[in-house]
Amino acid sequence: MIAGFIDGPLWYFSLTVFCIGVLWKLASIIFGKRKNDLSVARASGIPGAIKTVFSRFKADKGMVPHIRVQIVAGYMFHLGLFAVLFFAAPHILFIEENLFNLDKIGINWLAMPHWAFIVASEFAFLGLLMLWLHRLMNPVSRLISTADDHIAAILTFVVMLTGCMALLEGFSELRLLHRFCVELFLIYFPFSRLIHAFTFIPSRAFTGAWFGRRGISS
Amino acid sequence: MVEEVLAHSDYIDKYTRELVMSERLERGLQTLRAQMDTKVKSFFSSCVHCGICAEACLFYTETNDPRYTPIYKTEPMRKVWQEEYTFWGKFGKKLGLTKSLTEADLANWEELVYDGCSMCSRCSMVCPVGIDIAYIIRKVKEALAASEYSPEGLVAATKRAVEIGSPMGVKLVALQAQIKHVEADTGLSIPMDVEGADYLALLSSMEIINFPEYIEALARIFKHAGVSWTLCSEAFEATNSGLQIGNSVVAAELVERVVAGAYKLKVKYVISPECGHAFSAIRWDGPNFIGRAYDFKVIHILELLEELRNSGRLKTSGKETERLTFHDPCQIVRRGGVEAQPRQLLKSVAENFVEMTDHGRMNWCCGGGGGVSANERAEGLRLKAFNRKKSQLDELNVDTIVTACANCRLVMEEGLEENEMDIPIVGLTEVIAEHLVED
Amino acid sequence: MLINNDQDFKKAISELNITDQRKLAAKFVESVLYLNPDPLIKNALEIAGKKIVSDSDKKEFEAAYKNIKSLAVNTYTACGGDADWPAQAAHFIATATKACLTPAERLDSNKLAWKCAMQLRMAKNCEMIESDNDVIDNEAQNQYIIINDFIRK
Amino acid sequence: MSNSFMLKHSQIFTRPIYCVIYLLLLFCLFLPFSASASGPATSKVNNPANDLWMSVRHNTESGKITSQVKSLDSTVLINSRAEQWTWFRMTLLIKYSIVALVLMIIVILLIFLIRGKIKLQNGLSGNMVHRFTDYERIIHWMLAILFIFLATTGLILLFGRPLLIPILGQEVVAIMASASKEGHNLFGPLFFVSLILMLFRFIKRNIYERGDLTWLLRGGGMIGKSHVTGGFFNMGEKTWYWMVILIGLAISVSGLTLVSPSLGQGRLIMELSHVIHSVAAIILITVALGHMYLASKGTEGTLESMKTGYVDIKWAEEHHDRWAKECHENNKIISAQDYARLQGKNIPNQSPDQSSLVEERK
Repeated sequence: MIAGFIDGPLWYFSLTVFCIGVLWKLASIIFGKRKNDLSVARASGIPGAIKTVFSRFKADKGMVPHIRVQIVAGYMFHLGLFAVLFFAAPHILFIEENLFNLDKIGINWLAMPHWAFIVASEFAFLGLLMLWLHRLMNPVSRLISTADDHIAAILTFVVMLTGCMALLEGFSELRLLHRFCVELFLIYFPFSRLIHAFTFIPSRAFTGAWFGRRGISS
Repeated sequence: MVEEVLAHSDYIDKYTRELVMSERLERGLQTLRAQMDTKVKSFFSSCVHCGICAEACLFYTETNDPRYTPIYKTEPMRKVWQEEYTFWGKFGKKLGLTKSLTEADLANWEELVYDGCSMCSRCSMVCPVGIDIAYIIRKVKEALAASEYSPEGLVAATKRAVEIGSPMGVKLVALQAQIKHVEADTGLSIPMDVEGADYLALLSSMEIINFPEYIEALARIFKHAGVSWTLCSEAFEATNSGLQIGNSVVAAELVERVVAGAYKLKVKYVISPECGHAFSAIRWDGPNFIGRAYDFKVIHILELLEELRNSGRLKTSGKETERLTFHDPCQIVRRGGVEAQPRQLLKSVAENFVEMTDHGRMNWCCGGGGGVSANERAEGLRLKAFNRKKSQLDELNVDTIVTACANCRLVMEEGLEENEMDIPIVGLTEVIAEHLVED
Repeated sequence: MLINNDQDFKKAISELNITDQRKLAAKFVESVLYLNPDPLIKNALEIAGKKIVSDSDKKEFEAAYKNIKSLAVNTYTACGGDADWPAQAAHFIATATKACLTPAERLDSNKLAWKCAMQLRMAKNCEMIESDNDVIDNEAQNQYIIINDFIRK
Repeated sequence: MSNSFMLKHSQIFTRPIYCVIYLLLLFCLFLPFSASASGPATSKVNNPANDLWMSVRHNTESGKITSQVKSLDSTVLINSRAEQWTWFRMTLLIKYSIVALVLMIIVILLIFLIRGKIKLQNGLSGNMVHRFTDYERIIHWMLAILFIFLATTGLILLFGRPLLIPILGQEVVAIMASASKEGHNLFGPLFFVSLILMLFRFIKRNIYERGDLTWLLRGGGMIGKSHVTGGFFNMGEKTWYWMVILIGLAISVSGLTLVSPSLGQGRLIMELSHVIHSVAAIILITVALGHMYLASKGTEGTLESMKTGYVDIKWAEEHHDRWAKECHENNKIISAQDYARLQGKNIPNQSPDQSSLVEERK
């Protein structure tokens, strides 16, 4: 009964909340009101915007010694999670079954080998743990962190943890637990810190454009 | 003791809970709401509170006080955003869980925003999710100013700027006197209110009072290059206290004066002086303050000089032999986009020019920008923040520092004095003037 | 020939050795000393005149330079501060005095008398601004006279 | 991991029986040939079944037994050691683990009741010294979190059968076991990584030196009220550090051997690894309980060092006098107010004084 609910209604509900939430957020940012700059631009803002969307993946050289933990842990977590999320065999299988047939729409989506999957998740776990501890240990991030930051971190951790606990795929209960956490995650996503996974693009673009039209590379 | 400290802040909270709906708070809130544009929303929803911006801020690196973390300075606005523009915020407010913005917050953030931020916007350069933090802090300033939580120094300066026309109370007669002096020394005539000149030169009070050499340098360079220029008796002040204190109305008024002057004299260009924030104010923010585009171009003196040099109208001879470096004024390089010109100019007259480790768009502020130097209360903090510049200079051990902002210049001289360092600081325009080919 | 313009003035100064430049600069300052009664200035000027022979002289000189330097820096009108012209005049006197104590090893010491003279002219100027009278009593002329009979000796 | 081994093992118990029958048939088939091959038959007649059984049981003469499965230990038809191992795993280990853990808890309770919270003789001053950087604290807590997670899952696997099944029932425990096993396997390597990080970060300060012994004799200040001497780390902390590192490494290596059965190690290695893994783990868990108590509730002002990275100078003087002396000499002590500022609890509208707060910048 509960299983049916988690696999059925709740899944579709959470998926809808997630999709609509994210789209709504992005739309409201992109089409929302903002003054246009009346000063004479040195250059068009668009190249600057595009440049900055990518340039901020790399930290400034002078900064690196002071933010090593954030950089290393940050990349470990995000890359690890990304790999696990999109290239783990079970996940691809799940997409095939529940969302759309990839071969039909002509996508040749390869799952990564099991060992790679394990390594990726190890990275993700280590990174997330480090980032969260840094949040607690570093006076700066401790001061500026809000409940949301911690909830988001813990929720993500739980999702990953239940996922790896269900690895054996021997018990449907474990799969259901994992799926249930994912659903909570999806529902929480658009209303929380987690949305940064999408909004970082417009944010970088805005700033990049602002600096770009003044002829400054950011 | 720590407990006492905590007790103190608790006390402040309690004390303010009674006057939460006070007039000042209301004005602050309204100003914050009014400025809540989609950029700000995007920025706040992107911020993951990683704290990286702290490492880019000299007020944090030199004090290690987490409260000086750039993004933390935007807290008043974040609170309003959280409470009125996010699902959980609204939800929590219904249940009375969220801690709303209090007047105590405004009172406490005055020190953080006016004393602990020079608007250098280095933080905006390093944010991994690309938040333009300075952009938000500027808005918070607006709210603090509206709710009258601004340092006296700046308030007084702003008053003078509106009433006398100069934040430092420089009247026209003073300028005229300086001009007479320069004319007597150089034998050149300094054009005043010349209709139809190409360029209208603006000055900052600092230059009129402390560094009249700048005026002389202008006169000699423009004579040499045959530039048709003029000063305007009704609009000679370039600085904009409205921008520094965060009052767009005043800022607009001050810009209007320049626009009127430029219109009256029918000039094609307005020259922003070396002063840093004056350039942002007149070049970039001006049109947005007054809500319309200019019918003239604004150019920074360094841009003009480099143009003249490239077009061969500005010829220099001889080179400085001493080891010298260039301090980028934040508002000119990072928020103004004038990065290459000063370097090319300097190289043309100096053979031993060295860069600091972080320079150009990633330079470190002198600590006195954004009105910090006009705010006596902030002096202790400002001198502490100067340690950043000090360590940069210690690495280089240069004979001379060249810069292009009277304020940076003065702030650094004080900083050097405090640290018993003896390095002369000169303005780039003067250096160029000293090397003009005599004809 | 008599010096009556800045080109010659500058040239003449550059031909002097540093000790003479100090002496000259000190004379320049003395002529407008009334603009800054601070005893530090007087003391500095005396030291500027002296020849440095012993270590104690050297120490004395450095101390004087240090004091005058901090005096000069601390009397600046801060950005956004209200302009007080008499104070500003006093400030320029201080910077002028600082100039004439510029240590020999400093590269810009070869034109210290010129720097000093410039500062003094600004000081006079501030006085003029305060008094609001239009007749400009030109310090330059005054300085030409001083340098002329300085060279004559 | 021990569980994964259990699964393999249960199969091993069943398989040999078929092998034996199969081989017996083979034996009968090839009998005539072998007879002829043996040439003129010797008068001495012995029962060949003996040899066979000997070989099957102990596999003494290698090559005597062949198997079509060409892999390690594939000719081991009956692993007699396994019975000893099972006995160790199901009886000894469980029994003594419980004893050890319960004993430790009792000891802690006793210390708590008799000695109570070990207070600082002259109380807290509020003036602090910096002890651990952010990174050091991150490593510590990472190791701690992983350890607790691994300990819990490990104990679930160990005590599942005798303790949990009676309470929660087979199904639930089966799920828990499966989950624990997967979690345990995945987090194991992370523990190893953070152990290495800890090894390198703290080793310098944990070399034993003169004066450490006296500390030991004083029972780390628990015996008597007199003061005990110590450097940055005192004897107790150093010993704990080396226990964590050495036992931790033993656990990690044996654990990694167990999660990767196809590295060419035979049953013997696997069994040994399991024994080492479980015994070492139980020891570390037991001692860790003590550490947790002493470092938090046990002694006044200790937890602070792993929370904010700062400790009260009075605390330093009492537990690490030699280090405290250094702090005094290099005036590393910061006022309560500066400390509050470093924690972002500044008194509003007060610009910082000129004291060196930049001390601990990494």
